[in-house]
Amino acid sequence: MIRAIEFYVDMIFVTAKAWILDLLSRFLPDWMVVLASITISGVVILCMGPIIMMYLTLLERKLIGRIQNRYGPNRVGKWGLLQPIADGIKMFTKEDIVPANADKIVHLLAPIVIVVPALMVFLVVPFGERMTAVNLNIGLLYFIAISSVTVLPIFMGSWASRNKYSLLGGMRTAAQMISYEIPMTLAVVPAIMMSQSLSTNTIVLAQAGDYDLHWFIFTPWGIVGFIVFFLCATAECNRPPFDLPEAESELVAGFHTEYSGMKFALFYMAEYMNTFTLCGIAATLFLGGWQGPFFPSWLWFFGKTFVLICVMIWFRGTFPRFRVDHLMGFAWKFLLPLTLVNILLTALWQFTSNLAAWFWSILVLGISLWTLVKLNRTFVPEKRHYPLES
Amino acid sequence: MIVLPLSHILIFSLLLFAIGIYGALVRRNIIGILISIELMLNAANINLIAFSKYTSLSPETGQIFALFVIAIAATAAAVGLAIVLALYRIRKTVQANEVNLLKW
Amino acid sequence: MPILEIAVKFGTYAVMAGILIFALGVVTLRNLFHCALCLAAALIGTAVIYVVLQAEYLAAIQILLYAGAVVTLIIFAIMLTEHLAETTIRQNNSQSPLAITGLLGLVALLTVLILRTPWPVTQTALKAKVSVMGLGKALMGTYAFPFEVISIILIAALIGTVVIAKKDDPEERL
Amino acid sequence: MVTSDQILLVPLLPFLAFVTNILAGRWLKDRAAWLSIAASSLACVIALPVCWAVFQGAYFAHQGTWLMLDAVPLRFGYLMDPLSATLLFMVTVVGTLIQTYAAGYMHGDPRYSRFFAYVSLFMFAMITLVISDNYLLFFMSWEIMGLCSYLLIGFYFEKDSAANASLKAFLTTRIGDVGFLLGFLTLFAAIGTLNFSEMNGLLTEAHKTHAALNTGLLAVAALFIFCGTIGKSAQFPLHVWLPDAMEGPTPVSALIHAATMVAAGVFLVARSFTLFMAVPNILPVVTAIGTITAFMAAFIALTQNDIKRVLAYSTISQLGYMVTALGLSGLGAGTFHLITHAFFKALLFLGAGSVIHGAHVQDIREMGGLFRKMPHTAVTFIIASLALAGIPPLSGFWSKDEILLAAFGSGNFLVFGVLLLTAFMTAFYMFRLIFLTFFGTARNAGVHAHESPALMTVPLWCLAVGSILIGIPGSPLMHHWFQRFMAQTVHYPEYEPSALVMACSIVVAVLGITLAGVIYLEKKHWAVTVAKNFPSFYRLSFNKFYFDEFYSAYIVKPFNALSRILFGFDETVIDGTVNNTGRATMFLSGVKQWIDTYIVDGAVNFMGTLVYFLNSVTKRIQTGFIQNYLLIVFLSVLAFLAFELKLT
Repeated sequence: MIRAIEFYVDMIFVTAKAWILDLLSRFLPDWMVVLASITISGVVILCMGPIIMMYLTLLERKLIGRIQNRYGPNRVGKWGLLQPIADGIKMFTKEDIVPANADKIVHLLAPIVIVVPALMVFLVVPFGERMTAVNLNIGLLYFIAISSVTVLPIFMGSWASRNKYSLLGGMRTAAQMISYEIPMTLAVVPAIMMSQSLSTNTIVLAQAGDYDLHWFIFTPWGIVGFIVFFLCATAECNRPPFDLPEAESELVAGFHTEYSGMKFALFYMAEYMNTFTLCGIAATLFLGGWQGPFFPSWLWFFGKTFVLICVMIWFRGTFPRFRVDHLMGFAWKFLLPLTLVNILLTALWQFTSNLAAWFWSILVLGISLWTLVKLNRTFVPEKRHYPLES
Repeated sequence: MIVLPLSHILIFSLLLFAIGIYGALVRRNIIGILISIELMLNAANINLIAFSKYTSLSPETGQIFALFVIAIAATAAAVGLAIVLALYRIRKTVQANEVNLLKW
Repeated sequence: MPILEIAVKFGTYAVMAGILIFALGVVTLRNLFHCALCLAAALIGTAVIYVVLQAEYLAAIQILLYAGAVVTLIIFAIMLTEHLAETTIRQNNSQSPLAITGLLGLVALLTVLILRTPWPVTQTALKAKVSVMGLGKALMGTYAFPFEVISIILIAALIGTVVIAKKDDPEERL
Repeated sequence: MVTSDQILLVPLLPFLAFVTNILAGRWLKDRAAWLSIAASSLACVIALPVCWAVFQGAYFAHQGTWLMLDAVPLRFGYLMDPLSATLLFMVTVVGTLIQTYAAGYMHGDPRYSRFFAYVSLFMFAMITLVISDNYLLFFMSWEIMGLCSYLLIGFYFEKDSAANASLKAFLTTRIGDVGFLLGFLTLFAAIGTLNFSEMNGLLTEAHKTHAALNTGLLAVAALFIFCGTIGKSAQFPLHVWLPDAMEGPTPVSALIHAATMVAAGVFLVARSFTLFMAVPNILPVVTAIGTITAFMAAFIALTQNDIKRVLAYSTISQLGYMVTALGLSGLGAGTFHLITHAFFKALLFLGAGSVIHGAHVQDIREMGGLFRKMPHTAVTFIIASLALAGIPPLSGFWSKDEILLAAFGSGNFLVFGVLLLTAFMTAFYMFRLIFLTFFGTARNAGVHAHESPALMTVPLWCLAVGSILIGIPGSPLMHHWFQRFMAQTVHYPEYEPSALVMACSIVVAVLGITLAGVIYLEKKHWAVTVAKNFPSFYRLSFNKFYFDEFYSAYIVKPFNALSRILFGFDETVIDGTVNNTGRATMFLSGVKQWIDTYIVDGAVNFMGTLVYFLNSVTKRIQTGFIQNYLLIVFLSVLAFLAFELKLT
């Protein structure tokens, strides 16, 4: 009985959509029905995206406040719930300044181009049991491809605003995004190897099992993969501690210094949507997506991503900012080798028996971590001596 | 689901290829030339995929070839741009017509 | 569903036209940055064409590699070589008339060729579905050797570019 | 004890003397004579025991290969059989004596060492000739002797007559030598070997088994070989050089033109006696030539006034005797006469030499009454003349008797008659000579003549003793030992000695001597009357049968004419063509030079400029703009495509 209720609640959205489609199919031609289903899921995503983004900003400001031992915004609406709407209105009313000899078209295009991939990624995220928008069989690859395109608008933004700070910020962001994209992609490979397929849905199904002990995170390579993926995710969406490019103290606002008003809001929205999708994907890959004992699948998915987002916000509150060369060194000299070792581990895991696998993988993991840390310590360039100090 | 006749795609890639050649022949900036070369390679890729889709017996070959072409194009672009950077650092120019020492 | 097919057909034609326009943009625009962006747009357009030709995997690869990596590389190069506020100078040089005539000749020649030759379009090929699994197997099986060679070439290019583009400050010389 | 290489020393010693004299002549000066005398005497000392051994019946033959005519070995070596032993004995003894005499005679001569060098070279040649065992070595030594005779005759080369005489001697002997060369080559063709012993073996065996020998070829060979003898031993046609050879110093005449060299011709015939026996119809020719020479020479000698010329003609006549003896197949007689004649003829010449040395004049009409002034010379001279004339106890008689016996025995009485007449003439002119020089009144020359020193008279006496004793071995006293000794190698017919022949020869000799004495001692005017009423004979005899004139008129003059014609031809035709070709090439080179400069160089330069022009045209393609190249590539590809697709 409970199972039936569960199933019913679980499928609530799917059934809703199916009901609407039946309704429409009565008096619309079939191809129109197909179009209708596409538009329905499209509209749902397009609304859900900004709403999530708005409430993420609120959540972040609330949590940061709490970390810094103060309340977050609570003036606007009950517990500050209406704060995002207030920000939105503010963004709309702000005057949209365009620098004098800036490149008008590119300046205008940059925010638009950055939002589109952010939204396109939702296509692949598996919200619930049968609630992924399009069940592409190359889902994960699609996700990686789209996230790699995000570098382009940043370039456009920094170049079009024609000022040195934004250019420098743009270059740094681009460098950081590229160098963290590789470890992220490689971190994903173990999950793909184990689940034998690229589509997110099958990956989540591969993690199903009794008492949810088959999540990938509970395997040695899973933990390492998850940590690396999570770190790269935070770097990917320029959230602290990897948010050097638009760090206020040094580069004013990085590549979107010249933006104000709605364009700045778009940049902001793209960033937060990225965080949401990345956390969602992290959850699907390693935390078993919508797998959960009791609650409906979509609830489990949103809960897990919500937890990961809180961790990210927690990062913001605690960690100091990375220096540029440490940032790059960390990606190339620590994360990349680690992911390679991780892939080796999963292969090892695949072909050895359970207990021996645990032992071997821990051993290899320990050794590689130890060597990598040792190596990195030697390569770190020594402190620079400025002549005045002598 | 395939609706397009093969010849249309071939003509499209031919046009794209012609535009690429035009760019390579005409652009004054070396990076412009490199970009147009990328365009030409892309046109070739389209052809590969189209043929593998429409005619070839083992469908994968075309795609794998395209994959390799993309890889090679990437390496070519990388090395080309490295050379352009080196050239820029030495000669402070990337205009093709200013780089003309290698003549009689 | 004929309507959908018609829609897709028109969609692809529209995308093709868009790509051609962007390509023209790449070739003729004065501002090099705009050209790079048009290139990116053109590449993404071709990715869409790949999707239409049921080569999704390749479309993703195209976007990932081409639009993501190569265009970024080009933009990096542009940033490093272009002066920020430089007035853009006329882009094409003296060869354009000759080049255009040659091109028109080429296009005419090849279009006639394309239209005249009976391409061996086989229904089986049209039906065949290319799955990522199949691609993976082919890549690892029959094309294993090229796969290895490509990796070597990539590494060589990697090292090559680093060596060429590295600023050779004296005291650090090997 | 005799060893084989001892014999090799015999020719080697004179050769060493020759070499030292030639090389160190200027330094040696007088001592050169003693060196060559020592060499020849030492050779004589070595040779005598060998000869003695051969006399006892020993026989030495040794051969060494000299060179390989493509796998056919050419062997040289020496052969010591009775014939060569006797000759060796005669040559060494007479040679040594004459050299000792020459030391005295040539005293004070500026080219003293060179004379002795030539003499010892001659000795070396003669000895090798004598002991050689094949025709080739024989011919080589024969040639060296010809050379020595030329050098020695022309010793006083300042005198034109000496130079001409030496040249004449050399040329005439050369003609004979050519004949001899052709002879032994045809012989080689006929029987395939040049070796004497092999030849003897072959011919005698063929003779015995009457095998078919191509006698025609052998006859030709024999005839040619006899030409060599005619040339060398001054026989009938080629005798003209010997009288003129008297220009040389007297010891030379004695050694070469009396004893040894002229005897070589006869020795040659003796050596190839088996060949002549194998071809009997050649022998009459030989005898004819011999008798003619003998008679003619004697006849000329009658009227000669120069002492050396008389002796020269007597030598020719005696050689004629030897040749006739061999012609009558009397090997023993011929060689025996050769040995005896060598001794007393050498003595005669040396005597004449000391007369000239003393009286410093050669014409016998100016001499006279020298007997008292030069007793030794006179006595030895008289002994030699007696021997020559053929008075019994002396050697001359025995050897001449043998020849006459051979003639008488073999039955051709004409030859016997002529020989007897010649013997008479010989006796006559010899004693005419004696009486004119030694007896009678001293015409102007005799005034301050003086006896030669001991160095010259001692050899005279040795030779005198020799000429007396040498006759004995061949005489009945020793039972014709010499003839039997000779018969060991080659068999030839023997004739029992007949008293008649001996009687005739004695009568003839005595008649001659008395006639000479009568004419030249008491009745001087007889000579003049005889000359007057036999004018043609006298002129003939005095002018030497006009041979010289005949030769110069009919041989030398046409020869010169012919050479002048040839010279003319050579001048015009050959030189002409040479000059013309020269001029032609000059012209051609001019043309070539023109071609070379304008056409060849022109072409090359043209090519150079052409390339430069093309270069300047194609140079423009390389503009340095990379896009130009790309355009070129593209257009060419397009062109190829268009051409390839042929979509017209």
